[in-house]
Formats: sequence, C-alpha cells, structure tokens
Amino acid sequence: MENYVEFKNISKAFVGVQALDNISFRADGGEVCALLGENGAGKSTLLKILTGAREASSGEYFINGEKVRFTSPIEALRYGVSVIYQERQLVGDLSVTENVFMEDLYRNKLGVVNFRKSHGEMKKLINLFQMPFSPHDKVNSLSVAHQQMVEIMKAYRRNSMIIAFDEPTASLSDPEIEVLFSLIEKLKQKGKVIFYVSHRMKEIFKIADKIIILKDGCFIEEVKTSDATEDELVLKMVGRNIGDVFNNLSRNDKIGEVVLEAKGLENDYIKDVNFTLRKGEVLGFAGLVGAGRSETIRAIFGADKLNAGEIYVNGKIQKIRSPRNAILAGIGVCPEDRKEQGLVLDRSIRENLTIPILHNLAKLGVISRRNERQIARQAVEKQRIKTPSIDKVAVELSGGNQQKVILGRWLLANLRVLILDEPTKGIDVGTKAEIYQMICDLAKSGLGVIFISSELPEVVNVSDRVIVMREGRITGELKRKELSEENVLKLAMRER
Amino acid sequence: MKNSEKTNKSANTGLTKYLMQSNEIMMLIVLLLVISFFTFMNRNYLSYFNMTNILLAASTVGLLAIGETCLIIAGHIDLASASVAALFGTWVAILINAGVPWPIASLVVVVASVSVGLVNSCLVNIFGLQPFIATLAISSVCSGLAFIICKGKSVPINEEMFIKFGTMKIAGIPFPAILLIVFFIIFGFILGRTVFGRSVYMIGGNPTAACLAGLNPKKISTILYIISAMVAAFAGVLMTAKMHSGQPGGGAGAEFDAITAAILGGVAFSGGKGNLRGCFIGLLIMQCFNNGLTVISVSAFWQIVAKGLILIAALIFDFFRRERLER
Amino acid sequence: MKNSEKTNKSANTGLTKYLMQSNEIMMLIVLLLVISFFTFMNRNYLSYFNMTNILLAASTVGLLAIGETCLIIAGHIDLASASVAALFGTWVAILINAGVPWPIASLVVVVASVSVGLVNSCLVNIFGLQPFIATLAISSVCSGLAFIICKGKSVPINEEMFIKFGTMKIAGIPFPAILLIVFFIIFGFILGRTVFGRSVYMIGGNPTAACLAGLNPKKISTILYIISAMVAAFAGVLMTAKMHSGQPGGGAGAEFDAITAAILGGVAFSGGKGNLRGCFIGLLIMQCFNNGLTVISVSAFWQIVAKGLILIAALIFDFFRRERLER
Amino acid sequence: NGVTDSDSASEGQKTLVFEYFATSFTVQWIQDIEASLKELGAQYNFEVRTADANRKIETQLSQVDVALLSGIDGAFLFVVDEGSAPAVVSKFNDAKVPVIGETLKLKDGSDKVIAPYVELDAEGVGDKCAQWIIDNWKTTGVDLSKIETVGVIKGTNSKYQSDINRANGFVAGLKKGFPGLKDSNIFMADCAAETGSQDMAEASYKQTSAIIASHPEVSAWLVMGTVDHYGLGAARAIEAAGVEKKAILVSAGGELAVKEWANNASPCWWATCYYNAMDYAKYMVEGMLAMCREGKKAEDIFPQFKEAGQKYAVIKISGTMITRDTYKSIVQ
Ligand SMILES: Nc1ncnc2c1ncn2[C@@H]1O[C@H](COP(=O)(O)OP(=O)(O)OP(=O)(O)O)[C@@H](O)[C@H]1O
Ligand SMILES: Nc1ncnc2c1ncn2[C@@H]1O[C@H](COP(=O)(O)OP(=O)(O)OP(=O)(O)O)[C@@H](O)[C@H]1O
Ligand SMILES: [Mg+2]
Ligand SMILES: [Mg+2]
Repeated sequence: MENYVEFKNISKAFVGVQALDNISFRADGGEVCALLGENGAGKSTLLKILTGAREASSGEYFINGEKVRFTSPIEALRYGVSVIYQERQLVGDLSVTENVFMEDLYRNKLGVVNFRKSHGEMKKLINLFQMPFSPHDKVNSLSVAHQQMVEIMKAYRRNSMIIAFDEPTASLSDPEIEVLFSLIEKLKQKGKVIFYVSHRMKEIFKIADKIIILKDGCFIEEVKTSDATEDELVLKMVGRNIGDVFNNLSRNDKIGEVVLEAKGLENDYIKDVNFTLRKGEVLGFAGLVGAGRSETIRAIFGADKLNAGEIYVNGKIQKIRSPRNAILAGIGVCPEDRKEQGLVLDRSIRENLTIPILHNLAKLGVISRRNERQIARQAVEKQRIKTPSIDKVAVELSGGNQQKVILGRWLLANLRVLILDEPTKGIDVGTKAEIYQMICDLAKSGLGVIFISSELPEVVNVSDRVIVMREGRITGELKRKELSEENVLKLAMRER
Repeated sequence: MKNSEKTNKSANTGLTKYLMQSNEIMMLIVLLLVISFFTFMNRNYLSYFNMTNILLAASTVGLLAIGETCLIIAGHIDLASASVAALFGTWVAILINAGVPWPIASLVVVVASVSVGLVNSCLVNIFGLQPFIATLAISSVCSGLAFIICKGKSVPINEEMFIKFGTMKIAGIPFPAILLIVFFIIFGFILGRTVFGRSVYMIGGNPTAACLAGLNPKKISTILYIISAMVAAFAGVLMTAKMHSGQPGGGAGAEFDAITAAILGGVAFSGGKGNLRGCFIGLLIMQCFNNGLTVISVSAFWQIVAKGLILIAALIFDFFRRERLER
Repeated sequence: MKNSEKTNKSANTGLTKYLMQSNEIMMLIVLLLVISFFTFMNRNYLSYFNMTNILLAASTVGLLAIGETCLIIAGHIDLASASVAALFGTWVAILINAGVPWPIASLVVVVASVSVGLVNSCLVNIFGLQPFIATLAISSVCSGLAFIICKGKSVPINEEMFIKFGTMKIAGIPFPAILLIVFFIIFGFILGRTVFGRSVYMIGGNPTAACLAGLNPKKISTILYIISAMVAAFAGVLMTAKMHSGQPGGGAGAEFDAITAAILGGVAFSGGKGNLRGCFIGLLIMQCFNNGLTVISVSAFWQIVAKGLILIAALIFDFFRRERLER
Repeated sequence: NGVTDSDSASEGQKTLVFEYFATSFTVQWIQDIEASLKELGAQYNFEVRTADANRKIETQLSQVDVALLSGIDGAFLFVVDEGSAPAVVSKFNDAKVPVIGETLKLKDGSDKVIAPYVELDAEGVGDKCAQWIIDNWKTTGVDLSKIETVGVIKGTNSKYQSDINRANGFVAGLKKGFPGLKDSNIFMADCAAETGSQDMAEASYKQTSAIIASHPEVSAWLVMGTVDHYGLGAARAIEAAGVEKKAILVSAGGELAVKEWANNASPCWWATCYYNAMDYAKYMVEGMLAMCREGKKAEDIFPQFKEAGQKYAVIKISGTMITRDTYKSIVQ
C-alpha cells in the first residue's frame, strides 16, 4: 500500500496578503519532503490547510487518491494527519502523560481513566525518546527543549499516516536533534508521509529526500536532495545569491573600551557569572539548551532578581531592578520567545515597534502620531518587514517577520548594549544573513552586542569572542583565534 | 538530576514540601484556624448540630460552586447560576401547586434548565460572546422571568413529601447537606478521573492545543454549561423544598459566593487549574466563617467587612505558601 | 501589489469596509435604533429634557465605567468601584455635616480614596491575587465600612453650594452630565494619545513583553487602580450632591453596569482592546434603553428581562460585523 | 421553657434573651426597631441580640438554627419573605421558642395566621397618604382642578409585597377622592427595574425622572414614595425636572422626610405617613413577656386583636400623617 499526499492548485488569501498562490505538488510515503522558503513564504499556512486548521481559498488536495477536505484538525487527526506546529501546543499545568495522550488516555467503558496504564505507556515512549523526565512531571516544569520533545511525542504516538514537522528543532539542541532524526528515520521506514519545515540548511540536507521550494506563496521548484547544493537552493528561495554568508560579513575591527561588565552575578539559576563586553564587540554566548544563558541575560536585564553581583555600564555601577532601569542604562534585549516575551500580539506593528522609545516621541506625555508613524514606517522598510501596513496586528505576521519587529524595536532606541537571545530562531537563511550583517553593523556603530545562539556555526563565525556556559556557570571563554565548533562543544560539555 | 535531588532530601522536608505543594492542605489549615477560633469564642460552635447546620447552609452555594468550578477550570464562567436556581426553584413550586406530583415537577424543571445551559453555550460558542457578559445577560433574563412567572410573589407550597425532601435529616445530617456531599464526590470523580474531566482541564489550560489534539472545546463547554444549569436548577428545587416556598429573588448573589469558594479552593480564572476538593474546603471556610460571625454576634455591618477580610487573608496565606515553594 | 488591490475597490465598498471595521460605528447604529424605537413609541422620549436626563442618570455608572475600561484594557478589573463610591459619598456627607467646607471635604475623600486603589493594587501586584477576587473582597470591606461610618443611616446634607454642584444646570444640561462628558474626553485623550495610555494597552496585551520592553506593568496598574478609586470616589461625591444625602448603599451593583458598558463598547476581558469612545456609546445604549423602557411603561420584571436581551442582541449584532469582516 | 412563675415585676428575675431576626440592617426602620427593643430591654430586663439575613431567606433560616443552638428565650421576626414564613416559624415551634412577627405577615399558604405578629397596615398607609392629598391639596398651591390631566406616580418596588400594597392603597384612595383621575395617567416608578443599583433612592430617581420627562402633558403630579428612600429619589427627580410647583410628594416611613424638612429642603415633599418603631416594639415586647414571664400561650395573647377564625392575634399598625409643620411635635 502506498501513501501519498497531493496538492492541486491550493491558494489562500488573507486580508491584504496572498499567502499561497496556486500550489501543486505531491509527497510520497517513505520519503521526507522538506518545505523550504523564506519567512512568510506560506509553509505553515500550507500545513494548516492540510489539517483543516485553515480553509484554502481555492484548490484541493488528495490523500491516497481520495479527495479530502477537513474542517478541523480533529477530522484530520482521525483521518491520520498529525502536525507538530511551530507554536508549542501544551497544557502547562497537566502532566506529560496527559499532554501526550490528551483525549486518548486509556480508559474503561465508562470513561474512567486508567492512569497507571497511561503512565506506563508514557514511560515507554519517554524511554524511546531517551528523555530524563517522568510521565508525572508537569509540563511547565520542563525546559523548553523538553517541552518541544513532548510536543513531538504527541504526534509520534498517534502513529499517523502523515506527519508534518513545522520547525521542530528551533528550540532543540544537538543531542535532542539526534534523537529526533533517528525517530524520523524510523517513521520513514514505516512508509509514512513526512513533511519537514526548517530554516537550518544542514538539517535539510541530513534528513530530507526531496525539497519543495516556496517563495511569496508560489511554488518554485521541486528538487531531489541528492541533486541539490545549498547555494542553489538559497538562490531559488531567496531570489538572489547570498554567497558565503560568514566570510562576506563586513565585520567591525575597532573594538573599544568596556561598556558592560558583570561581576559575580548569582541567583537561583546562575552561579558566579563574570564577563566584560567592549564597545563594538560581538560577544557570543554558547552552550547547550538549558545552560543558563537566557537566565544570565534576564538577570542583567533586571527581569530576574539577583542575589549577588554587580553590573557596570561604561564603568559606572548600575542598580538594575527592572527592564526599565536596564533600558535607561542603555541595555536592550530581544527575548528568545517572541510570542510570550517579545510581542504584544494583538496590537499593531507600529505600537510594537515604538514601546521603548515612546517617551522620545512624546511631548508632555502626548505621543506625536506623525512622528510615530514615520519612524515605524522607516523601521519596517529598514528591516524589510513583509507587511501591507504598519497598522497590521503583529499576530498576523509570519514568525520571521515577528522577529524582525522585535529587532527593529531596539534599533530605534538609543542603546549601548544590545542583547540578542536566539535572534535567528525560526529565521530563513536569507534573513539570517541580513541579521548577521545587522549584528556587525550594530557593532560598527559602537554598540556592544551579546549574541546568544544554539547554532554553533553562527556563534562561532559571527562573534568576536565567545563565552560558553554549562549548568548556570561560565566554563570558558574563546578568543576569535581559538574559535571553532569543536572548542565550543568541548567547553559546553565540560564537567566542572 | 532534579528528581534525584528531590528524593535525597530527608523524609521530613519531603513531607513538608509535599504538604506545601498542595493548595488544599494550606486551605485546610485556614479552615481549622477558623473553626478553632470560633470554638474558642463559643464552644457551641463545634457542636454536631451547628456543624451540620453549616453544611445545610452551604448546600445552595455549594451546588452552584460545582458548576462554577468545572466551568472556570475550562476557562468559562456562569454568572447566571443563581438566577437559574431562582427561576426553576420558583417554577417547581408553581408546578407543584398546579397539582403536578413533586418528583415529576422536579424532573421537569431540571430537564428544562438544560435550555438555559444551551443558550449560554450558544452565545459563547457560536456567537463568540465573552462568558462573563453572556451569562450576566442571561442571569438578568432568568431573574426577570422568575419574578414574572410568579408575579413577584413567592410561591408557598404545601406538599409534605416535597418539603420533607428539603428538611429531613439522616443521622442528624440534613438531607440537602448529604446531597451536597454526594454531588461533590460524584463530580470530583468525574473531574479527576474520567476522560471527560481531564478534557475539561485541557480545554481550560490551552484551548488551541486541546482543539488541535482532537478535543472539541465547544462540545465540552456546552456540556459544562448544561451541567451548571442543571445543578443550579436542582439547587433551586432543593431551596424551594427547604424554604417551603419558591423564591423568585432567592439566592441572589450566590453565584459570587460560589465563585469565591472555587477561587479560595485554588481554582484560577486563567483556567486549567484547581479541583473540587479544594472548592469544597473553600466553601467550608466561607460558611464556617459566616456562621461563626453570627454565633459570636458580630454586628451586621462588621460582618460584611469581616467577610472581605477573611477572603483576603486566606488568599494571602496561600500566596506565602506559593512563595516559599518557589524558593 | 496587494495594497493596490485595496485602493482599486470602489469608494463605496471602501467606506462600508471602513465602517464595518470600527466596532464603535456598529454600536452607534444600535444606539440610533434604540433611540428611534423609543421615539416612535413616545415622541417625548427624544425631548431635550429627557435626553439630558439620560445623561444625568448615566453619570454615576459612566464615571465608574471610565475606571473599569482603563483597568480591563490593562487586563485587570475593579469590582470595588461602586462600593468605593458609596463609602466616600457617605463620608463626604459626614464631613460636610461636621462643618468641613465642602470643597475641602470633597478633596479629602477623593484623596483618601487613593488608599483603596493602593490596597487593590497591593493585593494584586504584591500578593498576586486575581483582580476579580481581590477587588470583590475589597468591595465587601468598603461596603461594610460605608454602613459603619454612618451607622447604616443615610446622611442628609444642607450645604447649598455643594448641592448646587450636583444639581445645577448649564444650558439645560445637568452639571454632573457635563462632568461626565469632560471626564470621558480627558481620559479618552489620555488613553488614546499619551504614552501612559499606550502603556495601558501594551501591558494589557502582553504584560511580559511590555515589561521586557521597559514598561512597568505593576506601576501602571497601580496608577489605574488609583484612578479607578479616585474617579469612583468622585462619583460618590457627585451622587451625594445630586441626592442631597450620603447613601451608604448607594450605587451597589453599579460596577456591573459599568463593566457591561465597557464590554458593549468593545473592551475585551482578554485585555489590550477597546477604547473610551466605545465605552461611552455602550453606556448610552444601556441608559437610553433603560430610560426608554420606563418611558413606555414596560413592567419592572419585563424590564429586567429586556435588559438582558438588549445586551445579548447588541453583542450578537457586533458578532455579525466581525464575521463579515473576517470573510 | 425556662419560664418562672411570674408576677408583673421584672426585677430579680433572670435576664431573658431575645433575638431580633431582620431582613437587613441597612434598612433604617429595622435599626429603629432594634433601638426601641434595646430601650425596652433595659427597662424589662432582657437582652436583645440581632441577626441580619442580608435579604437572603437561606441566611435567615441558618441564623435561626444558630440562635436556637445557643439558646434564646424568644424571637422577633422580620421575615425576609412572607412566603417562607412557615419554614422559619416551624423551626421556632419545633424548638418551643415563642415568636412574634414584625412588619410582614406570618401566614401559611392557605392564609392561616401561624404566629402572632405586629403588622404594618400597608393599604391603610397608602390610603392615609391619599387622604391627606385629598384633604390638603388646596393649601399646597398645586392645581388639581383639571383632574383628567393630573398624573400619579407610584414610587414602589414590585419585589416587595408590602410596598406594592401601600401603592395600591394610595391609588385606591385617590380614585375615591378624585373620581375623574385617568387610569392612563397612573404610572409606576418601579425600583425593581433598576437592577444596576440596589440603592433605592438612586433607582427611584431614575425611574421617576424618566416618567416625568416623557409626559410633559401632565399638568400636576401626585407622587407617593412607598418608603422614604423612594420619596427622596422622587423629590430629587421632581426638582431636577423643575416641576416642584406642580407636584405633591407624599411618602411612607418618615425617617428621611423629617431630615429633609429639618434642612428646609424638598419643598414638594408635603407629608409622610409616619410610623413609630416604638409603637411596634411595645406590642412585640408586651406579647413576648406575656409568653415568657407569665407563661401564656401564643394563642392567648392579645385576644382583642384576633380575627375570626384565626388562631393568633394580628396587630395592625398604621401611621400618622405628619408634615413639615407638625413633625416636631410627633417625632423626637
Ligand atoms: N491569520 C493571518 N492573517 C493575516 N495574514 C496571515 C495570517 N497568518 C499568516 N498570514 C500571512 O500569510 C503569509 C504566510 O505565513 P506563514 O506563517 O505560512 O509563513 P511561513 O512560511 O510559515 O513563515 P516562517 O518561516 O516565518 O514561519 C505571511 O505573509 C503572513 O503574514
Ligand atoms: N520555569 C522554570 N522552572 C524550572 N526550571 C527552569 C525554569 N526556567 C528555566 N529553568 C531551568 O533553568 C536552567 C537554564 O534555563 P534556559 O533553558 O533558559 O537556559 P539557556 O541556556 O538560556 O537555554 P536556551 O538555549 O533554551 O536559551 C535550565 O536547567 C532550566 O531547566
Ligand atoms: Mg511558519
Ligand atoms: Mg535561553
């Protein structure tokens, strides 16, 4: 029996945006079909249409030759289509078991749950995934990476015919990715249709059999992975050649005096963190997921309490008790979770852009609308945020464009230090290149930049210096000359 | 690694931590404090009679609290429950006076109340109104109808068996109190142990996730609105039996007491949190306190103040538990 | 390319679309329908006197609605506002009777009300209580205190200037109605045009993100609780002036009307949405409707039902607007 | 039940404990009754406890249970709702504690009196107000000569039976005195409609002003507030509408009217049917002491007030009409 999915002339329009335009292609069982495209190319939208979470404006699709049209994800699930969505979909207060099984918990005829059996099955699944948590743990006590694995388990368990992964690795680190890939391999062997969306080219080459390239909602090409080269793919999806991203970076070479110094920072998550950041420098922070990098910058930014330690900006000690203090001291942060921590999703792009600089736009507390619109428009242009209007609400942007809004916000503010926590998470290659250049430009303009990333190639190549963390402590520091992926990994795994 | 840390700790801190983790234990302590205080002030307070009396007084609010707890866990709310109780409590009295045998009359109104649940659900799930405002509006409608069907006058009844139903005692415990406990056990079981119950938590904790996982939040919330209406109608019937009359204005404001009990017991408006055990303890705290204030003859106006204060005190108490836990 | 599509459309559909996008326009249509209906039934309804009278009747609820709107947009709520009005309205009467000059007495109570706002904020922001339940408790405390300070009796006053303040008319418009409009304009401006107002929307939409972007949600909500309390206290003073006496039970329940007005006007409990223009229209819909029902002599109980129904009707009307928009 | 052999003197006897169960102490009348009971308590050696049901019959039932538990010798009962009187009274009967009702009736479904009570003669009060207008309108300066254009407003609350009865008594009385009164000109300012404000003055204000505003054709207004709070709201509404000179406001109760008069306010508030809490309290206490100290049975007290066929006495009290000029001699 052969599984396949076939899309025919699928189109989808939102207000002011043609998200998908006449897409046709076919994905067969037993192969991993990667969807590749820039942010906002329509990958997530296509998957949502597949599961009935969104309705196509026109077009149809077939599963094993049968024309289907789901009106809700439930129908799709019953039919055998599961999706691991880009946004994690978990119930934080419930146990891992309940999250994974959801409405499918083992039960008797009366609907009474057999928790023992459910937990038992869950335990098996956890072992299969080689995860350290227990079936009883509440999901919100797990780290982001483990939550993502729970999300994957959810879809895996269903044993669906068709499984789609929408950027599953965005918050995973290498060991978990290994596990994930071995599982995908197994699924492939079982003849399932697998869709895989990612912006990490390396992964695509590792896992995909065939690649569908989308651009601005249009189908560009279908290629066999074995026949493709990275440059070619990038050219097709971005529409221009981005060349050797890292070597073409125009870096800053004038590194100045110390702008930020952290001395003996300590709280519940981090221990004895010391480092300095210089003017014009890009300081990378590497480590495995859960190493405490985010916690370090949260502490610096005043979002978490410090139990001990001092923070100096331009040589002056700063009492930072809240993000507001930090911003006044000239520090800005792009948080790692753009939906939860970055954007006010229900408000417009304009309003999201101008939050930290409202006071500059206002006289006597009254916002000058003209100024605000002008500045917002400039930022949208400069960041190449794909949107018909600055008044569009942020929730309607694609993931990558949302990230650009947050970045754009800080470029408007007058900063000395900018901290970027996983700024390229879920960002397409073209934009990534733009962001790397932007980081360098920022450094050139005299900012100190802290760049946190779990993707080793980018930390290693963009940073002037890298600090490696593990379990809340700094395990080492690597100068530009010593920088290599192996060196970073060694420090990241080093036992204390 | 974290698990091992936990188990390594001495049994004692383990127990403390376990106790601290449970919101219910903390609220139980508050309850014991309340009871001890009033017993100290007047030792009649702790008598069997008074304690069962507290349960009896809790029965209407308690039944409403069951519906509220389920709905709030699911991320909804029902501000109409007290009016529903009044409407159907009045109606059952009218039916009985019109000669309908009381068990049939009771059954009829409880079944009829399904319609209110459906309307609430329809407004929320089909027309996308916010539950707070939709049920507030329906509350107004039900309350008005309650007065209309009886022309504003309470409806005395004279059906002995029915009155017995509301006033008899078993082993000294009033029948409505027993029913209250039975209902709490049944719904506690449903909420905690059945697939339906767990679904309630899922749709409350994250409706999108639940929906994507194949649950139907609209269906589940519809069932909950219906349950809430039916239990409320039943509470109304019980109230009528207890009062020997249908009261169109009966129970006014009781929905807030019910919600308060739920919150005291650890249910959160954000949804997905809490359980009926906690709600029951919350209910007892409120009722023991209210009863105690009367027992020690606190003046009426100070009682109003005191009720606000105990609520705050109990919740702050709970805050410190959470604080310590997070350290 | 897509932008051009939009502008290519005929001016007519553009206008329709523009109108459809605005919740306020839709509610304005509901308002006009309500007014037309009652004018048709009794043409005196539309008289200048009755219209200003409606505004006057709206003044207490309207002032409370300002505080509620701001708080709900910020993701909070204040169920204590009506009790605050009663407490400080009674207190100002007591002070005036004790010989304190009325402007000073008014000032004193409005300033004193800051304390209630601070307590609310403290419970919510420091002790992490849910706003709904914290302010419900404080409402009980304030309401009890209102009765205590006047021993449960209303407090008549005899200070002519003060009474004038509540009853004089300018161009036939009662002074409280003018104040109401002025307050709506001022707070509308603050909410819509100032940095502070913008911050309110941002913390309501996503407190974490707003905080990380440099706003201080706790500070902003504290200010809002204080504003809500102060405006409520001012409403209480106005009510006392209007009634020539401090009423300890005054305004009870008005907080729900205030919240209803806000919701009708497009404010959402999820926070970050709505404005005072909408709230004002919502307020007028409610008041015009209430007044109209009395004018056409609908019986009281049917009025209660009708109020629930208009609320539902208006919100469903709005639902269809949103529906069409999303297509 | 703890009744000692008695003579009329109360000194040297054990202090009795009575409890006053009231619907809500936010009502001033109930505060006045409490004060009168306490005054009499000092005189006759009994202690008065109070219970506030906050207008909830369930609460009242529970409070009765609490009181019976801690032991009381007698109960005064302002029942929350007349319809539930049997449920409350049966509790006292079961505990063999004497009970005397106040203001509201204690009757069962078949109109049988189930315990003695002192009642406000609601229709009588309304009638007295009407009578006052009929007798005195000429002195008020309000012109009622064109009676077919005169409007009547019943300021009342249809949730409370007693209020309705007062309003009905008022209208019935007026119709007798002014046969030309048109039914279409009789309006109800029904505070039950104002769900948003439980405060009666404000509710009455809104209702009354809407009626006045929408009927400019009415040449003169006759308004009755069936309790003083409605009266106060109506007074403000009349003033706001600027029809003070065309309106006669009367009310039942008196606690607010006298304050207004003392402040020289409310020119349109002409008279009020005043009832004195002490009048009630005296009967209540007399009956209660007769049962507790003299050992009389409930059915034996106040035989002069028993209606034919009823087991218990019903004492109807209606008030006296007072005005701006006369109130000082009647109200302390
Ligand atoms: N609810 C919506 N309303 C309006 N426009 C939307 C909505 N959802 C998505 N879009 C638009 O549709 C287009 C495609 O979005 P989609 O999320 O599918 O992109 P994507 O390829 O998944 O991008 P990314 O890699 O950034 O996740 C974008 O331009 C986006 O702005
Ligand atoms: N809410 C929480 N409850 C319990 N533990 C937490 C919580 N948040 C973080 N932690 C723990 O704190 C440590 C550091 O967390 P975090 O994942 O932010 O590190 P990181 O280095 O920033 O990783 P990432 O690459 O995800 O940003 C981890 O061990 C994590 O499990
Ligand atoms: Mg996407
Ligand atoms: Mg992190």
